[in-house]
Amino acid sequence: MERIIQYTEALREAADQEMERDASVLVFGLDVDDPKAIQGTTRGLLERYGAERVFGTPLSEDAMTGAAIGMALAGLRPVHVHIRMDFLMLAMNQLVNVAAKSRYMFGGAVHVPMVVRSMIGKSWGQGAQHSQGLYSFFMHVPGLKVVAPTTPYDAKGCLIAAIRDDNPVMFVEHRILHFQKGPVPEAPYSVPPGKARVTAKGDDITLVGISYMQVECQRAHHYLAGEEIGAEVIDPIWLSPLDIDTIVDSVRRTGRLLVVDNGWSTCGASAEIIAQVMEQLQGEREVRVKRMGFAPVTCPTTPNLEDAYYPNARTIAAAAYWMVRASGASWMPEERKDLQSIEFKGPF
Amino acid sequence: MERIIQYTEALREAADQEMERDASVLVFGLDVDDPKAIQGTTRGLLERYGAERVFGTPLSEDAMTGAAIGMALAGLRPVHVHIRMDFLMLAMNQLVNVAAKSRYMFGGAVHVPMVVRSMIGKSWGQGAQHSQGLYSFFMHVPGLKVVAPTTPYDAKGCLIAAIRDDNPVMFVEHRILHFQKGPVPEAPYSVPPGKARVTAKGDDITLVGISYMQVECQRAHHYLAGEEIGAEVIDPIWLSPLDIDTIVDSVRRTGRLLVVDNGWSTCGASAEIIAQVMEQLQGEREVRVKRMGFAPVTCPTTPNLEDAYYPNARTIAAAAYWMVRASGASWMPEERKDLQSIEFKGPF
Amino acid sequence: MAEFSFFPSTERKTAMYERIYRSLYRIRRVEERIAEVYPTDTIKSPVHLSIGQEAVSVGVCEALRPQDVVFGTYRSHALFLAKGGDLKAMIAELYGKVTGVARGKGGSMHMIDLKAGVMGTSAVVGTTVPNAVGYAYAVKYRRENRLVVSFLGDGGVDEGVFAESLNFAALKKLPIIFICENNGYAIHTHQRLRHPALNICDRAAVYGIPTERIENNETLRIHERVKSAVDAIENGGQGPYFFECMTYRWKEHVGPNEDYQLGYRSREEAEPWMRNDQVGVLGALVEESARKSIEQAVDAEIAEAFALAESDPFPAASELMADVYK
Amino acid sequence: MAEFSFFPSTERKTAMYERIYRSLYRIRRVEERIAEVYPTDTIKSPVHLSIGQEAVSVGVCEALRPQDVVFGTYRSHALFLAKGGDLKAMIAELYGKVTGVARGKGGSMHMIDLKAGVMGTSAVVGTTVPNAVGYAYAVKYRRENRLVVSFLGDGGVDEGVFAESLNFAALKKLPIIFICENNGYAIHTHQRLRHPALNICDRAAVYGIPTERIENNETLRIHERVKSAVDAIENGGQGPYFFECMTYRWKEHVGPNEDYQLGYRSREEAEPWMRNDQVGVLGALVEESARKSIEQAVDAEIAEAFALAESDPFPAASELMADVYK
Ligand SMILES: Cc1ncc(C[n+]2csc(CCOP(=O)(O)OP(=O)(O)O)c2C)c(N)n1
Ligand SMILES: Cc1ncc(C[n+]2csc(CCOP(=O)(O)OP(=O)(O)O)c2C)c(N)n1
Ligand SMILES: [Mg+2]
Ligand SMILES: [Mg+2]
Repeated sequence: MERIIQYTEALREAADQEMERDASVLVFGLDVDDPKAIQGTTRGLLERYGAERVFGTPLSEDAMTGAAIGMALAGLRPVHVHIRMDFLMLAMNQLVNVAAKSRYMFGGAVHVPMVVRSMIGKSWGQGAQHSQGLYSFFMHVPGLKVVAPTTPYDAKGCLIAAIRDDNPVMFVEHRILHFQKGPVPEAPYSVPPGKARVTAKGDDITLVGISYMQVECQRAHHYLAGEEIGAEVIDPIWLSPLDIDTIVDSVRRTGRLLVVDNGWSTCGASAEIIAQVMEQLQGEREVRVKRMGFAPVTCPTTPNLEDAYYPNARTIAAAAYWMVRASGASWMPEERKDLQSIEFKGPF
Repeated sequence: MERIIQYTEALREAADQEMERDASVLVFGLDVDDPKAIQGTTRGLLERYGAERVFGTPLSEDAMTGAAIGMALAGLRPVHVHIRMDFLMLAMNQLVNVAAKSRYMFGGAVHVPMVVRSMIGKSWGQGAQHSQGLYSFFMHVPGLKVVAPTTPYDAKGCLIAAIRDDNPVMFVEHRILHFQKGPVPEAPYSVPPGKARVTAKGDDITLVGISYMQVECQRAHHYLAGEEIGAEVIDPIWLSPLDIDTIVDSVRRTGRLLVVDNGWSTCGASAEIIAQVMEQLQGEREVRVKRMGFAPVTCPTTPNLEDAYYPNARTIAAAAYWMVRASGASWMPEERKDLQSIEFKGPF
Repeated sequence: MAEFSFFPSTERKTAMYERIYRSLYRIRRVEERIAEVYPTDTIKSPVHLSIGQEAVSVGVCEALRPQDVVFGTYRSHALFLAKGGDLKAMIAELYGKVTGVARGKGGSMHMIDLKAGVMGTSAVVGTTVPNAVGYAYAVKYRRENRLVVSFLGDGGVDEGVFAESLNFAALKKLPIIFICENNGYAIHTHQRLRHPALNICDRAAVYGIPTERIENNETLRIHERVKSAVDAIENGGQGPYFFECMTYRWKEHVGPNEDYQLGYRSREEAEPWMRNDQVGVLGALVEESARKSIEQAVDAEIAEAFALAESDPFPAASELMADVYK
Repeated sequence: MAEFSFFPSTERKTAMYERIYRSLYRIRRVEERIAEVYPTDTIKSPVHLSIGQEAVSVGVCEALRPQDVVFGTYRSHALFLAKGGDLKAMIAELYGKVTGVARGKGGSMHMIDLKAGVMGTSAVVGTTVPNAVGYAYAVKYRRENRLVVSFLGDGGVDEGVFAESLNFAALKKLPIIFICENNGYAIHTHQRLRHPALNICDRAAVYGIPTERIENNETLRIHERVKSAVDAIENGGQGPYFFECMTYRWKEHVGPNEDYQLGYRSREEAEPWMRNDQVGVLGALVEESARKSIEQAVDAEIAEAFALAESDPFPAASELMADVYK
């Protein structure tokens, strides 16, 4: 019988199992040891592994990232946690100029096995500075790996893979995915880079949904099925290195690619995926492409603008419909309550 | 008769004229007031406008960027200078989370007229941390503008436009372009966002060259002309907002697009340009696309690897040739000394 | 004791107590009302309440002049109101209405009111400190007769930008006063788990900045000490100044509830602060009938602000794309 | 005076002076040789010479044990050699050869030699300070009998990460010694134009860190004081310690030349430091014939290292793509 657990618990279990297995794994960051334990993802670790291995830190993102690198250089495997991805902007120097580069610029003499967990906020007015999905920055820089698991299964497997990886891994979570429930094996397992996941089959259009937008794409798949449009849905899971082949193979069949990102489009992951697919399929077949992502503005707090700021299943379905039918006719499905797959209740 | 001056002098003159015109313009940053005066680009400003308007700072990129924003909120027009773009990684929090967002997140109550000048290094082993062209980060974030002028003419006009702009402008310079010479009118003028420049005409392929790669693309144009291939060369000048129409119009004619960037390709400016062109021309005409940029590694210091790390006129010409001839035959021009357009002598 | 307490006329003192009481009471009542409304989910914005800490904002702002400006943190309802920010626009902002201070686009963490000199608050800790410093640079450059106050929490002290900002402010002798509201905690983590020594003032003093720690959350003492700094700068002296104001947050870090059950702190720790509740303390200094009429007026004003906010319109869809650039 | 200077036998003292002299002379000669070669443009790497500042690296490293590790800045030729880094691999790195410490991919600013405990240097100011702190955390966590030394310049002190790093190191009582090489300048900007007070030690002391400023660039004094800190940690004491070592850079900030003509500093300022040249001072403590043989051996070693570096191969083209990931 499959065990169903929540995304947060999957993360907790992954950390727990890796810490159990390997004394060089440490977890730290603001509030990892506090009563809320980062939505429960670090719950119990302090009690089990002690304050040297699990500790809260001062509000010093820059130095603590540098310290994580130093620990990694000494052979530890630090996991550094941030409750908002926006705060990584304080750590960019260490991430971009040191973590990403140390191995290469020292000619392979060292490596930096560290994991940086950070969360993307959404809903209840998180607003300008608590909602950004800035992972394309990390995709841009050689030497970093980037992963954004969307299911509890992948959350556990990717965190284990990230901890075991000998390189710096940016581990991207989405605050709403934390409420996601799903089957998760109890024994440790790893979901390493290399393989994107086809999460729904279809022949008419390929939807690539990144991070939380994967959920919205799966909902869109159902809306489209109602119109007899077969949408193949792909979850890249690892964004760097990116398994472009799975996407290319799908688009080779469907001829249509809609990338729905949980970030801005300009110079974003969606631009990259489209550019790579075009580079590979040009001359072979005609392809229609489209990007959806955050509106090209700062995230507003008021609910009606916030709704318009994000793609959602219905707007995704509408865009896909338009690409497939190419009729110029616009269509937008009615909201279906049965497609509300993640239950969560704010404010948070 | 045209006046020919160097890029650095064009920048100096622009700052000088704007400071003369408007007492709210300030120039500061590490070493702006030292004997080298940022390659001469701030020479004489201290003597002319005094230490309150032209000052060196402590090594505190984060706070000084925050201070620039504060000055801008108070109605000044600060120009903050960094001798390497890599150092902006220390200022990302203020740039991304504050400068870019203040206007929107305060509902239009304020605006942030500031200019951040930063330089991309190249040659003589600048290496991992002194060579990055990270402007795609700034293109990604709504609320920032980005400009990377390649000629002395545009350097002056864009700096004046940037200073007069009411928004934060990331002003990207390239250390080798500093040696570029060209015609520059003495009177103040502005090269505002909105119009890319076609720098060479051709019907077979469109080359978009960003920052220093614009120079290499122009050289490539000559190499290709020798093979009777007409390469249209476009300099976007402003990367955000980007004048995509000029590029699209050209590709509509040539059917081939090679974007040569002075940065990494993944989630870079080249991915963005290709994605936009595809979005616009799909269904209208077939287009062949290709990106060139930094090799997807950290910048090495040793000369032979450094050479291979960067695109250059010959490798650009070879790639364009391959796209146009589509014969599968490879060709690489012999080095031509007469195409060496910028004279400079390191080490620096 | 600073000069004003030696010479104030009884009338001036009475008026001041009434003003301060009104401000304290008003902030308290506004936030209590927010806490009441919050469970209805009509305020979709993370609220960081200042209940218990009002003394700092009120004491400081009473010492400021209208031309002075303040920069704050995401926990700035008290600062916003104490400095004279528009109550209606503030509540409308919490409700996400177009009549809000940020047209509904900023929420509780991004309060601003230029007319009142509230220059903006930020959700990223420490971020407004250098902004305030830069503003003060502009003030000094223009020889303006005003000053800047930068509010930050004890958590903000941990960030490197704090050190950088103080160094630069001291180097340039800027007209700025730093107010560290030390409520002991950053979220659930006590200062002693973040700092090797509890000596925030020393961290400022190394830059040559005059510093003072003010104990016990006492509105009048805060007012008096900050006033003396404001006067010193007004009279041609130089900044910066630094004050560490010891205070205490009664509610949870974010949200409307108490959180003593979480275990990171005890109600016993809170009790002395609650006994010294400044709303009560200042209320006792105001004559009964004056107090009543202040309270009535404030209650009515608040009721009206909430009612208006509820009925005000949301921004039009077209506002989504507005104000990215000027 | 620390204990060793009370009781050393004459032989131990002689051996130590010879070791220290050898190290100082060797570093000086290596950098002079670099300066000579530089105009030929065969070293395509920005070189930040330590000429004049060797005392700090040599004094500190003489106090360290082989298991101790150091982190440095782009100005780390002296540190690299003093800690026992491989001279041939260092010179090969400057020439961009595959035999270099970073296989020719790092250059002068990215020196590393894990065997010698040189953990890496960085071209971005302040950047290795928290790396060193994190390394020290690992050392403490593993109960290892070793310690970490973090070298930084007076410019590094300006960066916020300095404050953050010291705070954390002190909070966790880490086995780390910070060495601030204060040569008075960040590029061409004197400390007094960047700091309101010339009190770097006070900035460290606010975290409860024992601090000491060592004047006059004296190798033996630096050695003695750092040795006492190393001994204290070795004997079960706790870190961190902080030393500000006053020193002076004789050459330009980057490159092989002098720069007194630029006007940001005067040769008069430099002269006392030059008169107190530690190569001469220590040389005088070594018996003439011993000194000669040290010099000969070192000169030969350097000549060989440069000759090898010149003839060593460049990395193969395939190295471009190697070592991005492990
Ligand atoms: C740079 C940054 N890191 C972490 C956070 C998450 N966070 C929000 S509030 C807070 C605590 C701040 O404490 P303090 O400055 O004392 O302010 P208080 O909440 O006590 O008023 C933290 C860690 C943040 N907003 N910004
Ligand atoms: C973060 C950062 N800002 C600016 C620079 C440019 N820069 C290179 S060296 C230097 C001066 C550093 O001075 P100091 O720390 O005293 O070291 P020194 O050169 O005197 O050894 C500066 C500003 C840099 N490399 N990194
Ligand atoms: Mg606090
Ligand atoms: Mg120095």
